[in-house]
Amino acid sequence: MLSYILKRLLLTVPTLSLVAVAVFLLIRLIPGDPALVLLGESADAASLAAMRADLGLDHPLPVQFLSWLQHALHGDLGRSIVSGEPVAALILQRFGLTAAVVLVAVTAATVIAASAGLIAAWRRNSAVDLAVVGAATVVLAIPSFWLGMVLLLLFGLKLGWLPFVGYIPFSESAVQAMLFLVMPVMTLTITESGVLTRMMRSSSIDVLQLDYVTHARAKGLSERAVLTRHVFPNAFAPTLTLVGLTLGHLLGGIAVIETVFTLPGLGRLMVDSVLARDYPVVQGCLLFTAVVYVVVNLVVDLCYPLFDPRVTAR
Amino acid sequence: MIAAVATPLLRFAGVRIEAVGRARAGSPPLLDDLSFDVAPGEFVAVVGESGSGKTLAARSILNLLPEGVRRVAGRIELEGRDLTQLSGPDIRKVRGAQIGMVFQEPMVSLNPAMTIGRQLAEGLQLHRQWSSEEIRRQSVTMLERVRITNPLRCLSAYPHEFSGGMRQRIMLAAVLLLKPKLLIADEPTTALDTLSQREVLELLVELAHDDGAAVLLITHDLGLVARYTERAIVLEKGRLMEAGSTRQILTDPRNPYTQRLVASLPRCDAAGTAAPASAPIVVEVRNACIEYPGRPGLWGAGTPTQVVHGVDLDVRSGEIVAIVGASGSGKTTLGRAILDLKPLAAGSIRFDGIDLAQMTAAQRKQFRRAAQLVFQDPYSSLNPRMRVRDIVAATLRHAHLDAADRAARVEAVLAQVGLASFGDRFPHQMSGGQRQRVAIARAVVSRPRLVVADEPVSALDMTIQQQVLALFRKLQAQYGFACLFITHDLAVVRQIAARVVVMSGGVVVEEGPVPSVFSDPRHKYTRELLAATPALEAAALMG
Amino acid sequence: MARSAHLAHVLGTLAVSGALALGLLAWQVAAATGAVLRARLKSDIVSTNPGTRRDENTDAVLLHIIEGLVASREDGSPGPMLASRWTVSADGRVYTFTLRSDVVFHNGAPLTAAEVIWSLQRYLNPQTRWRCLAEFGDHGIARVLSITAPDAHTVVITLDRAAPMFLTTLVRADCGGTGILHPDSVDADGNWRAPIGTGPFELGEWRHNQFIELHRFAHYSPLPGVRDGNAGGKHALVDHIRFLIIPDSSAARAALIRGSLDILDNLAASELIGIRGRPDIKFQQVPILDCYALLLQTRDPLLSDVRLRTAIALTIDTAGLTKAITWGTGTADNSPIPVASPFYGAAEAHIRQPDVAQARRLLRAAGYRGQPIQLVTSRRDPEMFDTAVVIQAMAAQAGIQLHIDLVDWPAHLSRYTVGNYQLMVQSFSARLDPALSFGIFIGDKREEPRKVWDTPHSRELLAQTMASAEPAARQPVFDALTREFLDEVPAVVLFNSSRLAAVRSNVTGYQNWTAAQQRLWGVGLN
Amino acid sequence: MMDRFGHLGWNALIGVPLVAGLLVIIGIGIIWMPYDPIAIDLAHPLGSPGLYHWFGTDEFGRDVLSRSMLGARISVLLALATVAVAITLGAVLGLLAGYLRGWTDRLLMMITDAVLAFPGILLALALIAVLGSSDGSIVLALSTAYTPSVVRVVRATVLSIREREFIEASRTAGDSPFETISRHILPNVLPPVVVLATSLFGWAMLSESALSFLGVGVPPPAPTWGNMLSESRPYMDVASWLSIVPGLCIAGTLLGVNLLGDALRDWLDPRRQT
Repeated sequence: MLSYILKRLLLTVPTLSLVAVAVFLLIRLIPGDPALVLLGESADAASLAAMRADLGLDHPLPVQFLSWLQHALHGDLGRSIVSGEPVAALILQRFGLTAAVVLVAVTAATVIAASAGLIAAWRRNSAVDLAVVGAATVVLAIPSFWLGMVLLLLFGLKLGWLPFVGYIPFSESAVQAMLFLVMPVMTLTITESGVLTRMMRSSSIDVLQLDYVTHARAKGLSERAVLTRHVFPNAFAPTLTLVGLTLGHLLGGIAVIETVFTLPGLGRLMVDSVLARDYPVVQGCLLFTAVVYVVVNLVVDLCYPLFDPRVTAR
Repeated sequence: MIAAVATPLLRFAGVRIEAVGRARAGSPPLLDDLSFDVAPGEFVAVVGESGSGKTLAARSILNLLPEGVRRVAGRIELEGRDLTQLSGPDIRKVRGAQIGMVFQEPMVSLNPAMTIGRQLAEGLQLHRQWSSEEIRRQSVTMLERVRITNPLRCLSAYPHEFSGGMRQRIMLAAVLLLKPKLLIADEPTTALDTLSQREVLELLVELAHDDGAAVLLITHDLGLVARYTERAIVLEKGRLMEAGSTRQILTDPRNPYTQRLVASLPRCDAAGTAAPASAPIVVEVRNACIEYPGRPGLWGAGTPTQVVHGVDLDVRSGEIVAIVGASGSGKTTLGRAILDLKPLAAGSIRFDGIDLAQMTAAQRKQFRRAAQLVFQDPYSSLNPRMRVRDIVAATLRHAHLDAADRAARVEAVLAQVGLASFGDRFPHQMSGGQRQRVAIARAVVSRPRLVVADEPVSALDMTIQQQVLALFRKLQAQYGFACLFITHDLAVVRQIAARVVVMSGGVVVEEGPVPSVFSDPRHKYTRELLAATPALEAAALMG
Repeated sequence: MARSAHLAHVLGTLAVSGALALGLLAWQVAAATGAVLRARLKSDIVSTNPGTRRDENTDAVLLHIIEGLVASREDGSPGPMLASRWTVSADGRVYTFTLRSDVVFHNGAPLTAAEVIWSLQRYLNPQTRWRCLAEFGDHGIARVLSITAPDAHTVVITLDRAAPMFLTTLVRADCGGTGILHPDSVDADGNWRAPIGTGPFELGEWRHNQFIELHRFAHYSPLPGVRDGNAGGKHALVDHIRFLIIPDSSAARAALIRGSLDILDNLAASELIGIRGRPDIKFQQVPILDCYALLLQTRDPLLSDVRLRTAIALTIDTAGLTKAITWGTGTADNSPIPVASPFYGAAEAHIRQPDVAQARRLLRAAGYRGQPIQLVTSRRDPEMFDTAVVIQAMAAQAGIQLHIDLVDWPAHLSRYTVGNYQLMVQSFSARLDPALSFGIFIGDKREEPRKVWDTPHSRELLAQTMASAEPAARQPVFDALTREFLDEVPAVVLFNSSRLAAVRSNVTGYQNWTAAQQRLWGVGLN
Repeated sequence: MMDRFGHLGWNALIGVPLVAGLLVIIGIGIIWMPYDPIAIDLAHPLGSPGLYHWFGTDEFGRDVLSRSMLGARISVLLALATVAVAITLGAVLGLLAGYLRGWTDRLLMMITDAVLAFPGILLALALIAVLGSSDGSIVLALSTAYTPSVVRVVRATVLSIREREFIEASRTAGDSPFETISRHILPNVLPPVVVLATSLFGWAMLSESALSFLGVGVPPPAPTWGNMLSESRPYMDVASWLSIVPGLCIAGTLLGVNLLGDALRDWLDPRRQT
């Protein structure tokens, strides 16, 4: 098992280094640089040059990259040009929030999808099936940010039940923060449950037609026992991979939902830092997301045998 | 006093099953007015080809019909009690406790995500209030009865760790643990090779006799009916054709369909056409050794595994040579090597005197037309996106024929295989037998000198198998190509080949003309194979 | 372990990790208690180091904490702050400030000449990267020769030449008001720690991208009299101030409506609609000294022809555009001098009337055949983006094909600084003195590519306005510059926006200001 | 209640009219629109839906209905262009990776993993910022973000088909690798790719709207449903129709396209046609 994990991690090194180089070059190709953003429109050439020297932007690109990489390997991702905060701390703090929203939402979506998908497959072509498939298809068609806006309009502005302004961190008051996260989590849960339900339904339909399900019934087991003990574990395996892929991407920042609900999450941080040309933060964030994506996929692969023992760790 | 007629264990009375749903309303019933009895402890076979409704009949007993199919009339009585009127919970009490069922596909008959121990225990926990220790002990003894080595380890193992034969035996154990009065076996061994087929069936019969359980064997293989059952019920397209004792059905079938079914059993005297000694040798295999590259590790290729070593073989034109052996004996790999689709590790293969390894590009192009392959799986060997006419014409693409010639050739060969009007159809619009004819047409249209047929009929029903083999012999007689016929079924060898080569573990263990090898097999393995082929025994029974 | 137990275990860990992540964030101290005045910032402050790494928000917040020797009055003129009075030598080179004796730093230390000298030396030290250092360099208004302290309460600054703009520069907000700091504001080896000033409020907790808290400085001794710009009497009427960072305008507006925000300053015009006319919200509007303009690159082959430039200017209905873009809160202004400036006279008040027919004639004369012209804009604020959309539509009426090139703010800035555009919408922050307003446009393009009006005569006139401090002498020169600006159309100034503020009814004493800067001293909650 | 055909029917029953409606709207939009979608009318901003303006007017007094019709054309064309680029590029790379295996496969997979590790929207954001936001750069940016998923699907399909016996049959018939690919592999790769194209269309349309949200969508004054939706945000509480109309248009189109995709998948998949 350990050799398998090592091999997988070794395989990710080329991918991650490719990401690191690509990010480094891409952000520098974008017109406008951080010195300009800091000094604003009344900056004269001299102070601009001084600021660039101060930020170390005047060294040749390879030198800048190597120094950044060298620091990164020691866990020091440098400091944000805009706010001067250490990038690593900034990312972790913002990632905490995004992770909270994403983990809760994806867990909820998975639970909804697993049960709805299974029942729809069990009662195939019945009213329940039509309702579940219909709902999933409609949810797939609704843009997540529009759903967010509608929820904000309804619960935030019109009814005023939920706060949606000035994110109050947990330290302030857990209740307020929790209330604040309700709508983003609800939006994400609804949008993610669509695709997961369809996947779970189709894999459940395939499993229901296999002999061991009829065999289980032939043993005299109740439908509930057949569904939970025999159908669910085998049908859930492919859905789990999809959950892994979704987690990998969403943890990379749900920028648009964070924009709608003004959540200071990782996605928002990345967008703001690209728009402010805050090079260290952008590089730190994108590398962090790539690592998260890789790790999440590895974790999902490792717990795949839980559901499908045939796939033992090679 | 007339001995009270013992109430039958199982009684079908006028059972009718129909498909549900808008699209197929009004289509003929899947099972119409089926009535028969099974006495306690009796072994009854329900025989029929695919689509005859035999599986539906079996599944309707425990009301396990697939979605979209419903029993619309008739009664099914177990010891006089009508199962069709039972409510959900009541029928569940019958399932497993009084009637057990064994299925066809070993790969999916056990839940891959659950240990064998738990699957065995599940039925017991439901119907017997035994302690887990008691259940464990009973499971171990039953696993020993079905000859599973190291039953303790087996309890905590997963299904994928066992071979097809072992899994069927485990399933048998799971069902028989509950001592059911009736055991329904729905084609339990169709997916197994000849040797494990015999083991499983022998075990099933022995254990059922010990427990006094009746067995309802659902099969399409008359050989099994002959060897293992006392009475047989013949079904065709959902209707009862004939019922009676196995001997009467085999020796004196009254119904025309049954007669056709029995005729499809191989005759002992049938023999393949032997080629005259003077016929030219098309394929000459000398000391052929073939290896599979090992799994590529992170650093360089792994250690290769020997699959075929030191095989000598000659095939003359106009002759059919059969290569027979269990799966993994290397027969398919040898066939591929002869068609230059697999490189040789050592030794040589010469085609019309030219060594395959030294062929020039022109010779290779010519060789490609002169040597053709017919595959086993009719569903996988035809491109689903092409029409039949184009599939057959594909082999002529490189022949220097103009379009009209080519089209005429294709139409002619299609007519020969009995598919004259099928040119425009797609593969998925045809049955298994028809597809295999297309595959054969594709192989012979370029008038090859050699045809390698890799298990061409093993996926087909008996009667269809008969027709395809007859077609093969007719085409060979007409075109005179040399034919290498790879199969695991000695009954087929009996009907098609003149010479037979028996392979086991990548080595030729015995070789010779079919009549002599069949009458006094010299090698132990050949003897086992012959003994394990029921169809031959039935033929003997019929004299 | 049975498989389904295993499965429950996995699903359990997923849910627990979700809850854990929520818990993960609870790690900081509780918030302030007592009366809290909540105001809004559009974006987080950049640093707490006055006059160095800064933007408009940062200056406004820091001016609650630090005070300079002098401070800008309501009309922009320098008034006494830490210095009760000052004298200027006859040749205008030597400034002698007398310090007030009743001033105490936030750490309790009394204000003496030593701290003033330390602060000024630090600003002049290039390491500090003081934004206004260039003003005292070669191209600046003057060089500082010496700063001495004859006694504990007097500071003498000697310049190398007379500089009428010296005090106006000291009070500039973007120079941090040249705020006097206690040496403890930096650590042993000179790295910045926190601002220890003399202002009415002290710095509390700064939670990045969430809020900045200020607490009332108990020992603050305010100047007598009423509030006058950044000078005059500054009284802290609340215990705490919390600047909430809410980038999103509709979220900020909704917060004000629901009462979780007291003051919504720097309101975008488009945000007005939901608030205007609500009983519980008072509304303030004051024109400020900024300006929005359409820049025309005179070096572009097409736009080098003044007829084409004039034609474009003639298609713009300045009044209509201003009303639409600022929802009636901005004031149309075609001259670089803002309407609220004392130098805004008759010449400046001339508004160019749109004349599409004349524009078409000029286009034909200039030989314009519908070639597409790039108009660069960005979404730095809604006004900048909307202005481009309206100009594009108006130009289309005369057959001028404008293609909007929307880029993000840094790219917009970068193309402005190197002059890489045909047309560009740009906004310029408040300049207190008209000379600085004209300075935006006038300059030699070879040296400073961001300048727009590159003619020797305009540079000569600009130098004249900088020569004397007498308004009567400067007015005619400004009028001449305005007339020439309107004729040569190097740019089309469009409007000055207003500082809009919406204040809840229970807030007293909040007063908007032309310098476009939030002042929360003298503001109370009842 | 509904058997196999019924289910297929539902998808087509709702999908086809929705997509047809969309095409009709685009068709009409080419010939006639109630108002000039770009002309501004500063006198009546934020007019609510009424007799003259069925869907009301936006902050510049422009007619929302006309802008939706023009927006339909631009959004759909943009999404189609993205799908076309991503499918062709993805199919070629997928075929190479799936058929050639060995180093090409490993290299291509490494690159696809690298691109997939990027959050899609941010990759697009960065690319557009570099290339400047024009229609071309948006299509290029979005197709770069989506090509990896096409490569993966095509590669997986090729790998499964490669094992099928009719491929070996084609080799024994003497076809060259090129002939094997073009005559046997490509026709079988098409169905899954066609189905993927429909979901890709939906993602592309959603991404364009997301980009407009982050401020880098299609440049003004040309309307797309995406930038209409993001620009309606400040006026959400006072002029809600500005958000509802584009949102419904996007949702309706995606629903139609997804349902059509499902119907196509059922129709193309031989296994389901028994």
